[in-house]
Amino acid sequence: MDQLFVHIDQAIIHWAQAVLPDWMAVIVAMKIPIVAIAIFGPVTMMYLTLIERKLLARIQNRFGPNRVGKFGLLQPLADGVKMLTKEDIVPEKADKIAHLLAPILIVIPALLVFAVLPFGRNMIAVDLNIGVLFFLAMSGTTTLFIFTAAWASHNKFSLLGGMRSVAQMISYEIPFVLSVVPVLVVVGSFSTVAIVEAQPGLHWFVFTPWGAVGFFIFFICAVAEVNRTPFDLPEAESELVAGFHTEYSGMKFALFYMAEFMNVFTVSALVATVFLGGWQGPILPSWVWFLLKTYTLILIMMWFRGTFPRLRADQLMGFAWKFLLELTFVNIIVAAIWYEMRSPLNHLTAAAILIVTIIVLFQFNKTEIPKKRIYKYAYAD
Amino acid sequence: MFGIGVLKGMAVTFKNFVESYYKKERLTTIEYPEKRLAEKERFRNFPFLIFDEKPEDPRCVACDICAKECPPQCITIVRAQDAQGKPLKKPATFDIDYSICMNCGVCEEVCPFDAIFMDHEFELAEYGRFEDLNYTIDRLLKPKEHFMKIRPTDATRIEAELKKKENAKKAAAEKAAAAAKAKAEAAKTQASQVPDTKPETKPNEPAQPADPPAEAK
Amino acid sequence: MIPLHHILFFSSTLFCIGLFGALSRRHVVGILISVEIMLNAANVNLVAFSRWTGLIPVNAQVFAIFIITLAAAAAAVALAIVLTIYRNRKTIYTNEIDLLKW
Amino acid sequence: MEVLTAISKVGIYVIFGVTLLGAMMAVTLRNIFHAALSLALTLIGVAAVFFVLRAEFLGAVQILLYVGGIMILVIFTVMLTTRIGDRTIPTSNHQQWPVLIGALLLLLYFVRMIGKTPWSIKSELAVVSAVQIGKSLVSTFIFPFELTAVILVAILIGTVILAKSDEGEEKS
Repeated sequence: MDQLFVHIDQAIIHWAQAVLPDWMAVIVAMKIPIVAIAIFGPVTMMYLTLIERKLLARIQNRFGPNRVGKFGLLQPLADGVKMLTKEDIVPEKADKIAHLLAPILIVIPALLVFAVLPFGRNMIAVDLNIGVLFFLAMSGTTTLFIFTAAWASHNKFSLLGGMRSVAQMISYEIPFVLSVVPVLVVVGSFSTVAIVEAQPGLHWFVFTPWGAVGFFIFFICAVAEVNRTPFDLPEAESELVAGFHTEYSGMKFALFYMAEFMNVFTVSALVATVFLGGWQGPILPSWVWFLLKTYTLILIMMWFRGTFPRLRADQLMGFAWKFLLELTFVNIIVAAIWYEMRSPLNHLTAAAILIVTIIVLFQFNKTEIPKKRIYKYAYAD
Repeated sequence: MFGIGVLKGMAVTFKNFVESYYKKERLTTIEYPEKRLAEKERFRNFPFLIFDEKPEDPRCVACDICAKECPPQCITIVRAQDAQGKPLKKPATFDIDYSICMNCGVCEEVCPFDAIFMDHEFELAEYGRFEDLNYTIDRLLKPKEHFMKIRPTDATRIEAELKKKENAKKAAAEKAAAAAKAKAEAAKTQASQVPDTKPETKPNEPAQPADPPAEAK
Repeated sequence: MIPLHHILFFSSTLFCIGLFGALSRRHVVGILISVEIMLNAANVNLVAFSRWTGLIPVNAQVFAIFIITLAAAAAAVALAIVLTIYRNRKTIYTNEIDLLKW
Repeated sequence: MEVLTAISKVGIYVIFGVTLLGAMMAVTLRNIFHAALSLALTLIGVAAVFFVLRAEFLGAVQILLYVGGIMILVIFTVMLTTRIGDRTIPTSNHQQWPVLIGALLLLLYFVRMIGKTPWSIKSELAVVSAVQIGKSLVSTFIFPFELTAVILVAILIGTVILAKSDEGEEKS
């Protein structure tokens, strides 16, 4: 059961070698993971939209889409068809080329990143030895393409949304990138497979002190990187209409939507791989563990969406620069100390240092409540 | 401690999420076409005409009061005439233009013969806007039982009044018949004493459609 | 694999394109873009040499990393200067910024 | 199997072509925003070349730093400095043709020089891993590493002061 998909893969390759000329067989062998990802990506995206709408509905004590198909299972198809048939309006003064290019450019990194995720034991499309760094680089490029989308639609709202989203993604990218460093320090290699192998059985990194803090920071920054609540300032419906994708309709808007949900999947998959031990788990087959962890993280993200109000712009920035960044720096140092101190009480020291830093940072960031002012001349008495 | 508010908020939504699965009163949405919400009794939508047994003779006597009273003037009635052209107490055509009617219920109040009432039917989508929504008499007529079913209290009250009026009429008719009989005997006794040349005319029955004895439900 | 000099041809053409851009562009940001291209050409050369001929291949790649970081720093300062020029003179076309002291 | 090597070789030259095309567009396009986008294309092309040369760490750093960082700066500046309805005057100034000839001559010289010099090509091609780079950064190159850190901090402060909108001074 564990190596189910690997056996399927081998079977197809054997069949290809038997039937096709050998160079064609090699191409087929290379193409299998590509086809798998090309199917898996959009399908997960479609059913994530459905799961999100169902979950949010249940949180708000109502049903969720259950008209189309048995339990609303065909709703994503209906949305897809609707998006296809919707008219594609391009603003008259918009920068035609950039307006068309932006959605395409946003989907490419979202799809490329699937190649680096270890779905199960030796079930990884490309075992890059810079796996995690490749992921971070790809998520870095989406910032630029979001801004091209905002600038190309020649509309004040989308430009404002674009500026806000770029500011947010840059300020959350630094803690996002640096909170993985402790794991790399301990594992010693970028490759995702090596990271997962370094967490055998139940020794996941999240149970170490620096791992827990790292997981907290990495997950928060992941939510911010994907522009989801409570950090969805760029698409704030209330004030910015729809942020950077205001002027998009029809299939282009669907591409933005698809990129967002694929990013949600890949980012929570990376968090699961780096901190929750990827496909490591006691009994269940490896890929079941991987999907289980990723989907719990996705559900937590959707749970966030059902609970939290939107953060103000300055709170958003303050949180990243004044709290997360310092915590990440300390976390890296603590991980190094923990790694060097072989003695068993390294957990204690690491935990102690981290708790002290968290308390100190909270003191610094405490919003100072002004003392009650006394207006000498206001009172008539 | 720090961030407890965040966890409390999450706990609330989690409770909401979990309870919506097993607590029935949390999910109040009625999935409309399959399950319906019973209308309130006094709910009034477009009017309809009542007939007692046969759709041919509705209670309506084409007195035209409702047509006059109707605020948006959407009722048009044409009185029926028999072969010789004598007007009958029956409408030949009775049109209500549902696209104009604002279901105010004035026609129901002003109708002296309790012939027109407000219905509970509201799924009346049509294809044509003009001719389809102009309801003629055959689409308006509905049996008495329908009225009893949708508005039991009003129906019973009105039935009771009708029955009382009927009894009163029947009693009046019997009294009149008895009086006529008594006068007849008196006349006969007089005639026997003094032959009277004037022929007795039996007081004729008031031209009243014979109302079937309405059995009280 | 492809021979070394093909990559050197590529990087030298890239360099020359950058040079042409830097010297012939009227828009200040255009000049900055061309300078970035020239720096990238140098990087490609370094990596090519580290792969084919370098005695200690690591050094060349570390040089390349230093180039990237300092190019980022240089771009930041240059764009800050461009902003101040634009704020004072309301123009970013090089032929209109020809007075040293005004 | 030689079909595959042929395809991969063609692939490399395609990457070269795309990057050069991007560079040419970045240098010649009239609309500065499109020029910035084609610079992004060139940078990604150069990162692809790094991947082809088995320098993955450098390719990833290039994408992370250049496309994720510098490109945003460039696009922000482009956005802040283009006025709506700006008169788009020809992109290149009067010295365009002599520079073109000069650049071509330089290119010719480069090509001749590359063709003639006997490169001492090593027998097996070196592959540098991220670990080696990391180690050498903090061992042999510790001084330039710290110096870059100092420079970056200085530039951080300098840029903020330069680009700070000086409403304050005008009012006082």
